[in-house]
Amino acid sequence: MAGEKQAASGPRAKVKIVIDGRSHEFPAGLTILEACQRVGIKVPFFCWHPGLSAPAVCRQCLVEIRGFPKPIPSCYTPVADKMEVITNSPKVLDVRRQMLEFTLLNHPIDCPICDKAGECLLQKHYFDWDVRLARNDGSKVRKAKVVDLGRHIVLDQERCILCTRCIRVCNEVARQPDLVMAFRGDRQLLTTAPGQRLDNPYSLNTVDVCPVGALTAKDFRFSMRAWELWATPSVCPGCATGCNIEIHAAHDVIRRLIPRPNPAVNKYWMCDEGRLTYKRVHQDRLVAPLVAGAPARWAAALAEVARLMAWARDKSPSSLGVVLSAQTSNEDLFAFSRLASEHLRTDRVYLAGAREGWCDEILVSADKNPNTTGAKLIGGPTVRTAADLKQDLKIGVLKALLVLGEADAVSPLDSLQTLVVLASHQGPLVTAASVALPLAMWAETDGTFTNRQGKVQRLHAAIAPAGQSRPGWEIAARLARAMGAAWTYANAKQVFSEARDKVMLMSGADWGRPESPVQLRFANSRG
Amino acid sequence: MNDHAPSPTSRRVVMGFGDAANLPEDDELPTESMPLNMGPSHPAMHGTVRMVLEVEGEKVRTVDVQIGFLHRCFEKEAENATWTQIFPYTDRLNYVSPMLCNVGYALAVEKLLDIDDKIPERAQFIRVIVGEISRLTDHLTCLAASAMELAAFTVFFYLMKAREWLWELLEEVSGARLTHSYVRIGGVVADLTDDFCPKLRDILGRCRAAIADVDKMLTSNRIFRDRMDGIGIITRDDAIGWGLTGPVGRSAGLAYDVRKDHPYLVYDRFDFDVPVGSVGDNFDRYAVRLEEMRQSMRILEQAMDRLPAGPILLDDARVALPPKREVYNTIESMIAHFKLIMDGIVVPPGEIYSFTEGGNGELGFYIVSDGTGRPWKCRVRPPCFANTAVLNKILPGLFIADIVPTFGMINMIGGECDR
Amino acid sequence: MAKIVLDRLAEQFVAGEITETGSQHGNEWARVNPAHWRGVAQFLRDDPVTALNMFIDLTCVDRLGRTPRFDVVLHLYSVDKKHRVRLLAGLPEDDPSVDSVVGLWPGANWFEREAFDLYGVRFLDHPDLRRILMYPEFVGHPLRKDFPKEGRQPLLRRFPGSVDEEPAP
Amino acid sequence: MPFSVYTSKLAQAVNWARKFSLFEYPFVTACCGMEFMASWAPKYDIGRFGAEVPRFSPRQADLLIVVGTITERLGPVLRRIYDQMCEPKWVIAFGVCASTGGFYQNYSAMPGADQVIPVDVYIPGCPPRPEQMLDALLILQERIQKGEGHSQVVLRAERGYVAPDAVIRPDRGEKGGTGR
Repeated sequence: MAGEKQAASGPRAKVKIVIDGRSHEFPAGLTILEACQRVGIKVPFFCWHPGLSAPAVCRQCLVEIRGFPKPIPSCYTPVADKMEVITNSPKVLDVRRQMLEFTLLNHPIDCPICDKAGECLLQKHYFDWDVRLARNDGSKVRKAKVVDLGRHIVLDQERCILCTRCIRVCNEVARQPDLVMAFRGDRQLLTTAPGQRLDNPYSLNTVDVCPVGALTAKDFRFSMRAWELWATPSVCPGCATGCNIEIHAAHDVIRRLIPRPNPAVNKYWMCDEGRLTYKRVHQDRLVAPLVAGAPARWAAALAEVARLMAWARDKSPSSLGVVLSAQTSNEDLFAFSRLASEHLRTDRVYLAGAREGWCDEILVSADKNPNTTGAKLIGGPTVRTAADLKQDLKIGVLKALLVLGEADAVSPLDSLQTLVVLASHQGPLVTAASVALPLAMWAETDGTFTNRQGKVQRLHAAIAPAGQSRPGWEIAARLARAMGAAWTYANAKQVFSEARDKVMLMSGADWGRPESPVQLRFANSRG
Repeated sequence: MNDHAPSPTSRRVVMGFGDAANLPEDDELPTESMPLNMGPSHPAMHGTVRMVLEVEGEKVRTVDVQIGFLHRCFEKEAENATWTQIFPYTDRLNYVSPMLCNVGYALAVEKLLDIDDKIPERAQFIRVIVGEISRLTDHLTCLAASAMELAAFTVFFYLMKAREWLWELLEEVSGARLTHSYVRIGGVVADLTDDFCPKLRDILGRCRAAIADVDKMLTSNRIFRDRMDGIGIITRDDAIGWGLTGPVGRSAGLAYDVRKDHPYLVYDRFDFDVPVGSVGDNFDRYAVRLEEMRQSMRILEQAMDRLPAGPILLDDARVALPPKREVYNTIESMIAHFKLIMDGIVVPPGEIYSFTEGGNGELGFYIVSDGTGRPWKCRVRPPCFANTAVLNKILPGLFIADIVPTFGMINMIGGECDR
Repeated sequence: MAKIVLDRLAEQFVAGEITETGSQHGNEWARVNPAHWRGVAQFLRDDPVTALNMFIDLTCVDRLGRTPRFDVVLHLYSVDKKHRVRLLAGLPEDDPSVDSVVGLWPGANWFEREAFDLYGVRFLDHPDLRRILMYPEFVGHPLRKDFPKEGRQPLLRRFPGSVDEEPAP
Repeated sequence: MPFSVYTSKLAQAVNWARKFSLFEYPFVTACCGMEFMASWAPKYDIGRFGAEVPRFSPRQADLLIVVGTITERLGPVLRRIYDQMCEPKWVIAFGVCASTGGFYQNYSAMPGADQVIPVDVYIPGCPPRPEQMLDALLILQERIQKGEGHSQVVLRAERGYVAPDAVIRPDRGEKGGTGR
């Protein structure tokens, strides 16, 4: 994308330029805007986006260059040797103000009802660069307010400031030219290309890049004021790509997922499918332990599981199996594989997960499990596949089964005498299980996923576990204690560090610092 | 929990029979010490505080004053609110003199914003006026409550009446009787009413009368003096070592008044005296408060005489809200209003310890800003936290009955002490 | 304000007891090596030039994300010279502890107890370092940045009946 | 049924007597106390409604007025005081803090006194004006006359009718946690 193209172009020569009286050195091909950002000089912009090409249509990033008659857009102009840039001269500031005033001229007074309010670039720039009162109160140009663009998107043409970011997202990220500009002047407006709808699998990225509230997500709009949300860094559980995301939640309800920039994994984007994975966190959850289908106290349920497992183990370890799920975090997997080898003393450890799905060469991968790589590493070479599991169940060598997470590979069940399930959701397995324990989901626990590139990425608990559900590693630890072991895991970090020491290829992994979740209104008024 | 104290009995142990001459010199019978628990809900203690006493007969041997029953997490709440949203919390710190807390906090933030010298003069005068009124109500309440606890109910009624007048005046200005939230960063939220000054003068006259009555009723009242004189003595060195300020510190001979020693707002333009005690006992604390009320009235009258005209709020779009008409009709002001309310005033990174003379002494705000719309830390240095701590030193050796007036004169305010 | 105190500190302590000094918004502050916390405070109190004899405030700041994580903050005032100073000492995240100054100013007692209660900073040889604002049963130090704002720990089952939830192990 | 008629009439008479002879125990913790004082003081003289005599021992009081923020640390104290009062007893929550916690939603403030004791009348306001205190008193008296007070209902459920003599209930101490 844009960033790389420029980086690739030209030799890696260094150029010396002067910005606001200070001289700096930058690699050639860098734009003035990027150069300013590197040295921490603030230059406002609407249309520029680090992941997209720069059309220089908003004129907010104008800077003065010694020797040039007019201010020029810094987002478009590459640095050149001996260039002398002034970003804060009265002239520049005044021109920017005029452009901003021009942008605001026809902007509706929508902040109180606008979904973007609070994370709006227009608000931010006006407040940072120009807090003067309005100079005109003429009537504004009216345009269409609720335009249904596609499956996920609604457009408000009045709010649009014509920055064309969304158009470039469709062209450059989704590679489907769905959106276009129509007409001219103050009648110019954003619309879909004739006969098109904005239905590409990356359409929701247009909402993120939209600097104002023109493009809003049907899923999120009017559900929550943006500044009330609490942001927690996490990883998308949708597929093996492991896009870095931010969970936006309030009062223990997730409202939306947005991509977190990570050039190595997902750049600035994620797919619509991944964005909606959060819905499952709040749908038909298993909220309390079930013993023979009846709700039970944790202690009782764990004692029952321990009894069943011990009985099965002592009867015939070879008929006792443990099913790991590629949907769960490394910590849960490690704790359970340890439980299986040390206390259940079985070598029948299977790895199951969700079915394969569609994929593309942009972000979506066919493997719909977020942690297959991690599960394979932790399970080791001896771990058996879902196919083996089906086979063993069919021929009936398995009498007792401990299942971590849901896996539709676990069937047929008729040969089983004991089935213990750790599940986050209601389902056939739970109904069939002799004991079912509620399992906390990815958004509710600290932990790590290992994505398809082998990157170990950190999950942070964004909301409290539903009902009485607990993280898998914790259940494993309590189970082991109930079976007479002396496990002392107090938090996921301990499990992680032990796993890092024991499991090869995880040694490079890092847990990261503790950080307090931040409410968007105080995230330094970003937007 | 033992929730009522033994009724104060006479100090001399009277033998019902036998020859009084054969009584031991020591006027107490030898007794073994007994643990006694006063509070947290005790009639003679305004505010919830708990004292675990070890008494020998009526004498206090050791005391452990336990506070924290009204810990409302001022700091945690402040760290999660915009700079402006914190004013209501400051109201409820020292809820007997909310205006003083408002002003103290506003000054601290203004110093961080480097606008403390740009505040309109009228706003500064108004802050002094409402502040001093609050000081009046503070001392009135303190004396009224303490007198009531010493069974002087008339005094309570007289002083409450005076406080009513002042509160009704403040209500006209701010809209609230008690929790005003009247001060804003950059000035005050509303101007004084047109007939404010005449009303205040009238009220001050009546307050003077009420205070004079109380003075007559208490100052030369034998019972009152017996329970105040020479009880709970604090020396000047104690005051310095324990960080005692305000009436308590001054009554101990420490002539430290922020308004005089480090004048803020426009206090340096007024002529007033700082009363200082000579003994440092309960009576001095009572007398100092009485005199301070008179001095506050002097300040008020001078302030009213010199009250200048002009704006009451700083004209800075990044601090003060734009006019409502603009907000409703133009996108520019709508945005400005929106950012100020939702993201809060953006205060540059820095640290400040700003201190003013609160009702109970040096009210300090130690604020750490990380450059966002809310404080990283907003510590309040509560004067009566230090003042209450000294009880641990002065109570032992007193009688149980002395705890009541001593505690009353220390004037622990739960909201400020426990925050 | 004249920089009397900072100058005096500079000429008195040359062996790295004072790591950093500055003045902002008319506040003079000095960052003290925690090992010399009590020593520096005592000097400031007793030295006739500084004569910072009055205890004003002691608290703590949790600068989560910075190392050392905690700062103990002491404010002193000179009754005669009418000047002030702010002393800070950085304490590490694991086992933040520093010498108590109760021996110098009896008033510091409750302030140090509060800092211990709300931030978990231990003050060595403090007469009785107990919780002061929170109750003894309370777990954790609520003013730390990673403590949830609504992390309630009720002493009493709610009325009527009670929420029958199991505590997390 | 003559008996029930007799008892109901008697109960009405007793309730009438009760509502005009309330002995209040003010559990004053915070800011609201200032306004509460004002409701005693001249101008808003609460004595006009037969509730001017504060009893500073819960054992002598039948109206508990929770004035101000209740912290988790105070919860057991409050419950103990309520348990010490003789039945029938009534509770007024004075101010939003006592009703819901108000804008103190944090680790220490309890979200309302009704978390630990039953409340009959809630007074909004931060703090409420003295007039509201008087209003609440009238509302409470109405409820007392109708026998709708929480403890009255409980008693009726236990005894079938409200006995004219106060009924001591079995101590609910075991529910009272540490009872500190």
